[in-house]
Amino acid sequence: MLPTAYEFHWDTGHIVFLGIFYSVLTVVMSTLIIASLRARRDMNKRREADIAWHESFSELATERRHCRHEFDGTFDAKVCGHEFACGNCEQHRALAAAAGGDDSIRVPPAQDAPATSPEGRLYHRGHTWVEARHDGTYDVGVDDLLRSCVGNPDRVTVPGVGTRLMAGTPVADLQRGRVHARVATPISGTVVAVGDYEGGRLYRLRPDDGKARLDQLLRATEARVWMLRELELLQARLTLPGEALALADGGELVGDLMGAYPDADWDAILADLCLEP
Amino acid sequence: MTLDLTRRSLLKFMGGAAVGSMLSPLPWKLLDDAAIWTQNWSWIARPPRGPVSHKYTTCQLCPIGCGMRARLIGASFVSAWPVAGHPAAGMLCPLGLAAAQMRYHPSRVRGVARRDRTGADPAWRIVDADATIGELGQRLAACRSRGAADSVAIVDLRPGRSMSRLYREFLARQGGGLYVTAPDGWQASAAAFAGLATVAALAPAPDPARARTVLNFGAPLTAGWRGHAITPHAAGGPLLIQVDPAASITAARADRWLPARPGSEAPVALALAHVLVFEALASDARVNALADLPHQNGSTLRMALADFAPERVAEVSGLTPAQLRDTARELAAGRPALVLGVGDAGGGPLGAEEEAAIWNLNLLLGAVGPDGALGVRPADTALFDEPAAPAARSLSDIPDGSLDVLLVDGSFPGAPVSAEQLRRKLRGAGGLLVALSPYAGGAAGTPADVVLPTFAPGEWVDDVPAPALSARASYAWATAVAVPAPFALHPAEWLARLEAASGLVVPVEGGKAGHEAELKRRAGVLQARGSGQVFDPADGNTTDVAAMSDPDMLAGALARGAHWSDKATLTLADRDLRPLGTDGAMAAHWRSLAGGRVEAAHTAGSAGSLVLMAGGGLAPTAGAITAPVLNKLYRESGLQPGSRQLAISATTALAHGLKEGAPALLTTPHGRRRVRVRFDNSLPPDVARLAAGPDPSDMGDPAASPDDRTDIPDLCGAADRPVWRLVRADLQEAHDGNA
Amino acid sequence: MDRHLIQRGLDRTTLPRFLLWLLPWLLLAAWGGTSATQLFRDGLYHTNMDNRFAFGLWIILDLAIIALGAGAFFLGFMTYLLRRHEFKQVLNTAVIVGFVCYSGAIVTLAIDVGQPIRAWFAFWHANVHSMLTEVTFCITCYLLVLLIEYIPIVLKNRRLRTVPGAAVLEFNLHKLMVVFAGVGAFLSFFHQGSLGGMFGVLNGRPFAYREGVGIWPTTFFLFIWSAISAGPSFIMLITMIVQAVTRKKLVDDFVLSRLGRLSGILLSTYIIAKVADTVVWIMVTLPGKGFDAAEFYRSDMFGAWVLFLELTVFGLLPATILLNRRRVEKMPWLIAGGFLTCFGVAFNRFVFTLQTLSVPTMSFDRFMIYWPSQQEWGVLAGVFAYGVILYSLSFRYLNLFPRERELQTTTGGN
Amino acid sequence: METHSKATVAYAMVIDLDKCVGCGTCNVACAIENNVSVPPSEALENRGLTWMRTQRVDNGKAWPDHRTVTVPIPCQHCEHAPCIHVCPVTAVQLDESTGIIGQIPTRCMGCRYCMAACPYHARYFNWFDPTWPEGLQDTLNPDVAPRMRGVAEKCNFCHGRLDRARELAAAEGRPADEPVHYTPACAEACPHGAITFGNRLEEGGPIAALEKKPEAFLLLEALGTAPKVTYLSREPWIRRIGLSRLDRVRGHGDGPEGA
Repeated sequence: MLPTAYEFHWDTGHIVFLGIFYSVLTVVMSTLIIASLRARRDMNKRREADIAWHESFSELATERRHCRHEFDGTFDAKVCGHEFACGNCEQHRALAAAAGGDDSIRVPPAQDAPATSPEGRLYHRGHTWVEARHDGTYDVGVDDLLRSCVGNPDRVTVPGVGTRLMAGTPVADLQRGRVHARVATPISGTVVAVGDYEGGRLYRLRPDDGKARLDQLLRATEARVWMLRELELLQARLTLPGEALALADGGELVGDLMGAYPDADWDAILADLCLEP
Repeated sequence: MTLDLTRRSLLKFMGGAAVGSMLSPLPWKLLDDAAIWTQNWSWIARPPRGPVSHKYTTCQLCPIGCGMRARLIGASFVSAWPVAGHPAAGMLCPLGLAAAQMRYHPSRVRGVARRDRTGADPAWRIVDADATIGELGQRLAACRSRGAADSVAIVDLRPGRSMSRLYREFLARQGGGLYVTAPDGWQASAAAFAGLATVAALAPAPDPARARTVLNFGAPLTAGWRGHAITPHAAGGPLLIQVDPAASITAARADRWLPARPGSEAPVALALAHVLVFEALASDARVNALADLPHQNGSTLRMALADFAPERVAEVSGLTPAQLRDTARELAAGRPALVLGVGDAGGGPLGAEEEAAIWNLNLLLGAVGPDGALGVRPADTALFDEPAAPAARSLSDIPDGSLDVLLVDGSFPGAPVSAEQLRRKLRGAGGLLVALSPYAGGAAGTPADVVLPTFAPGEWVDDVPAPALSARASYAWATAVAVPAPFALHPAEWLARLEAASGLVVPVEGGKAGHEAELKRRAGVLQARGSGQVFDPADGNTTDVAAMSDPDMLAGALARGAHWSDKATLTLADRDLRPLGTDGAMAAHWRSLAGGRVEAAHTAGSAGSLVLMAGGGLAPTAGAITAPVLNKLYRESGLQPGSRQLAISATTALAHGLKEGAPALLTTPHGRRRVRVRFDNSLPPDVARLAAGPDPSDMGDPAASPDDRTDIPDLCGAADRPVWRLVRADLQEAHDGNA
Repeated sequence: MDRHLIQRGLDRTTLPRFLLWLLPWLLLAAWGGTSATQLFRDGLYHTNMDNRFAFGLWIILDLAIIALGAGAFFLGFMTYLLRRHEFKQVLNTAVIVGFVCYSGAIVTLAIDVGQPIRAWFAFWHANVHSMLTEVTFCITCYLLVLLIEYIPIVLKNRRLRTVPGAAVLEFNLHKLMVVFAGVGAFLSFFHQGSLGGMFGVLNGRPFAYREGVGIWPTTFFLFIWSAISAGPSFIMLITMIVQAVTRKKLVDDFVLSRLGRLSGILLSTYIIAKVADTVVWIMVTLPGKGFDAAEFYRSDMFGAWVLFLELTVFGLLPATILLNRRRVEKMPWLIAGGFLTCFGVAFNRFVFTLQTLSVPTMSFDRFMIYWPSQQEWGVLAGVFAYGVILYSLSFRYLNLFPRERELQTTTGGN
Repeated sequence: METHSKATVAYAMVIDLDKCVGCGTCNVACAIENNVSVPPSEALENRGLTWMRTQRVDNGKAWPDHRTVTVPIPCQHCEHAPCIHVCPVTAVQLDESTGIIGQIPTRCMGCRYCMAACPYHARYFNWFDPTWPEGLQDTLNPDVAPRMRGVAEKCNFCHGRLDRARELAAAEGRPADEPVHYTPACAEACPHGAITFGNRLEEGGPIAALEKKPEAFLLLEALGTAPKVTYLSREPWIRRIGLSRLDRVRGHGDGPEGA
């Protein structure tokens, strides 16, 4: 195998055969090394959340990958091709421009006052919402659908103050029984305060570069349609053969769906809701 | 600059070193060496080391006594090789080639071994030598004191040696014990010759080299391991006519093949004699006169032969009358002609009547005469003036159940006796069979109750007398080429210890010294005789004995492996000759043969669909101990059949519903044996053959059942009748019980 | 109990039931382990191989599973290099089946050689003229490639993927998978060929010897061709078996049909080549070596039916079934065609290994037959069980079928 | 190893089947010379180690037309040996200077590919741990290394004897490239002088003369392996055993044996 081996001859056979062998080994090993180096580079660039989201998105069911512009009626059916990074989507930018506004207009006008109105919230597809505050910080909370599903969690884990969060990364954990809802943060930033789950808020963030990226979040109008669709999906998951629909009107949510439907596959339902594959 | 040795950098260094050293040949070479080293486990044998040297000796594993060059590494006797140009035979057979292994045969006993054959545990165990010798001595003394010396016997499987004299003298001092020999086919044939000549103490010395035509009855002359190889006429030798039931290699090589039925040797020989006598082909008057020489009762050979017209014999022999007549004429025309008996060496001896008919044929062909190929030579006993008392007896002369102590000489690993034959002679449960043998097996060890461990071949000096039917008198020593095993003793020493234990005074020149003295005496006899020549294997030169002035010179040469042989054979005068078998039982037997009961003569009173022939193996005889490496010929290559492989033609086997390799049960009037079918189309229909020769292993063949005959001779009734070469047998399918 | 290791949304049985399922396979694996221990400790006399039957059950097993494992490289090649993305649905299965086949073959080979401790001499003292050297190098390298291809599948395990680095590594490996698919195709091409070449070069064994095309005998190409014909079928069958055992729909039916048809197309071309090769062998090669093909088909064990079976029942028949567009859409036909194809390639390897050794070369040789010993069967069972266990574990804890969840929800989600 | 540009030595063997009687002496001599171990009793015909094996061959006819010949078969030391190029670990080598095909047991990994390749079945595998009965290792030949289990072995024309002969030649001061004469164990031991061994490239040597005889034939000559072991027989049917089975059957117009 090596020229140092006993009885090795530099003949054509050895040169061709071992040449090919070492080339193959070189290709395999260098590809492996390249992959590892790239992985290391991605880690250094803190791209693991992006990559994780990229991987997760490809595994989401089609019905969870609909374009937000289905919700405003622009399209009848369209699957998002940009992993919900609407800022990267030319179509969205064109549509947004045509609608005559950008995301910044959604910052609440009143100084100091918390933007309590749901109208002011932006929604993440992982069933969280974001509320901008006048001081440049943002409150993040879990939306009603997810809350009604989980009901009264046994345990809520929220990142502590000072934790740096990356958008799309699961950061909070709502545990009930043996089921976890791993809630992803809709925007990146550093936790400046920890909220109170009962009050609907999980934590308060300050974006690292001063301004949060909000273009991928749904506006309240879109969110309403989206929420109805999510509700329908949930209803479909919860409807067992021979049982009546529990959420007939779609408006009033029973406070504790997990309690009401203990036999459903809540592990999968919550993962679906939290956009976890 | 600071040297900052962190754990990380240390790990880096180690990793780098590991990778770097992988690129050097060091780890690979280490692995390479390790792989080889791990294969050299302690249980892989290590050859001995030391300077290479050679010693010459004589093979003592069969009666031929071939010359042997022993290769020694240091003091280790590692292998044996033939000596080119040696007068006995310039070759070695597989037995001889493997002689070096005989010392380490797994069945070698490492002390006085004893077993209780009838007890629950018949395994051999090493016992106290002195106590055993004491017990045996008391038995001998008891026999002597009650005047029953004939309840003590020694079986000498190779008579004519120095040890033979010691055995006889021992028996004589015990008050007349029995000295027993067990002739094999060759010796039996030679013994049958005795009646032919009126002069005693002469042995037949057929010399094929002097013959133009050789008629051979069954012996594998061109195929055997024995030295009697004859080259057929086509290859420059005499015209060879083979009488053989099987299309054997010798039959195929021979110039003529007479496929006579098994057991028809005597009628065929008599028919040939008939043609010679009645067609007056025996050219000269003196031979004609022999045919009409009247016996005491007035009967003549011509009268005895009258019944054996070829037309009648054709029926029993399966040969055509024309074949028989042509053969007789060919023999008559091809003088000097020689007729050899013996038969298949792997089986038992031919019967006395066959041998007589065959010797008569020689007589009629003028073979015994100045121009013939059949000379005579002095018998070994006569040559060395061996004491005549006690007389040599045949085993069948000893009444069953008559012996208290039976000593069996086991220096010859194989013998034409069966275990049952020997044990039958013992007095009930009280008799003891004592083997003077290196092995707890073989002809002596297998039937024994006690084994007194003796030297193995190559560890002591034994003498090798001329083989039966050899053309010349000869003598050589099997010299000691190996270091004797510490646990073994010279057979003469055992004799001396027995003698002392039996309350006799051992002569001064007793034991080993007595044996040595006898060996020297024999060298002296030959030197004093002054005839013959000595072949020195070291240089291949031949020296006339007449040129040796001193008996010590001859003894010294013999000790170096030299071989003495007489120059010429003797011839008998016509007046000393008379034809055999014209009277009494023999003539009656012949007449019965003429009646067409060829096979019945050998298989009296039994029925069976097959004729079973014992033989076909190449070895000396049944029960022989052979070196482990002989397995190459038996188990590992299937060249030689084992004793559980029944050779039978495909047609006959299939007629019995048996396929190749099928397990079968063979039943004779004397016992049963589980065998495996082995197709051998060289055999005629309805004839099967079982090798009586050595069987180094059971070759994975069917397991012995309790009623299984382990000895082929026993299966053929050797314990009941002198001739056991043929027997009627039945064959049926057996079911593998041990699948 | 192990729910947190199982992909969410995938319906997997309970752990006790899963362990119960594994139990018989573990017992078989234990039989294999015991046999292997005996063989390593005492040597190969526990087998029924002998000097004539130098190769036995294990070589047949090796050749057959390597041929059947060809689906891994071939589907990788189809997916990544020819961009036939429908095969992505079964690619994970193909990789794992390939990994099982190749690692099983290497383990069996390690038991098969008389001196396993020197197995690495095949690299160290490589004789580059030996087909077996080529095989050894290629399957070892390819096993490495398969391992690398296996890693991303493992890293996507529910638990492992939460480790940030794992997902990143998986992502980057996956991006370069085309390279591995290419290298794998290259290596597989050579060792599948060399396995055939192993027999084709035996110039002392006319039954196996074939004329050369370039530096390789025709068996080199025939083995590649038959392996890639059977590979897709095998993956198809495995998928069907998994679907049947788990009573789940895991892939779209059209994928299975396409796999079947792919096999059919390749098999039909292979059969043409094989027939041509056989004709040349009978008419040219054998007479040149002083032999007649009829001699090889005379024993009780190997009659002319062997050739007939190989060319028609295992060749023409599955080819016609699988070539037909309508038939491949009907499961019974598809199963029959796929099974015949796979069995055919195994039979081909069986014939090349066993009949080559069984038929006489010298005029006085006998036909011989061989039946494996309990230990040989044990190793076979062990390898089989190892495959089932590894696949079962992978199926339970890894997401092998990307479409599984969707197909489950559309078909009622059971 | 030294290699000569133009070989002057090619050792070869001629076996006269008309002289062979199947006594097996060559087989035993070979085993003794080369320290070939005796496998335990469970080893039958096909598990044995018989570098020189004597095969009984018959003419396929029934008695009395039945004829048998015994054919000693050592490694044929083919010029185009099928076993060399198949060995993955270079454990089979052709010694260019002697024409001897050598087997290196310490390198062999026991894959048995060479055994599958050999049409003469002249290669043997150590299925068992080679063992000798107690003490018997004292009779081993120091010129030949005993093997270990799990490796192939075969006849090497008594390479140990060749080495001894070379040592002797060197001690006698003869030049290293001068061909040495030696006799393998089988040839020395054959009681009937059926085996002739020597250098076939020697002008006027016995081998060259014997190989040219009309009685000479090779085993499976048509395979193109070019064996260096030649057989002799005056019998036409024996000469046909070297052909493939079918040719042989055609040769005497008979049905195949046992068919």
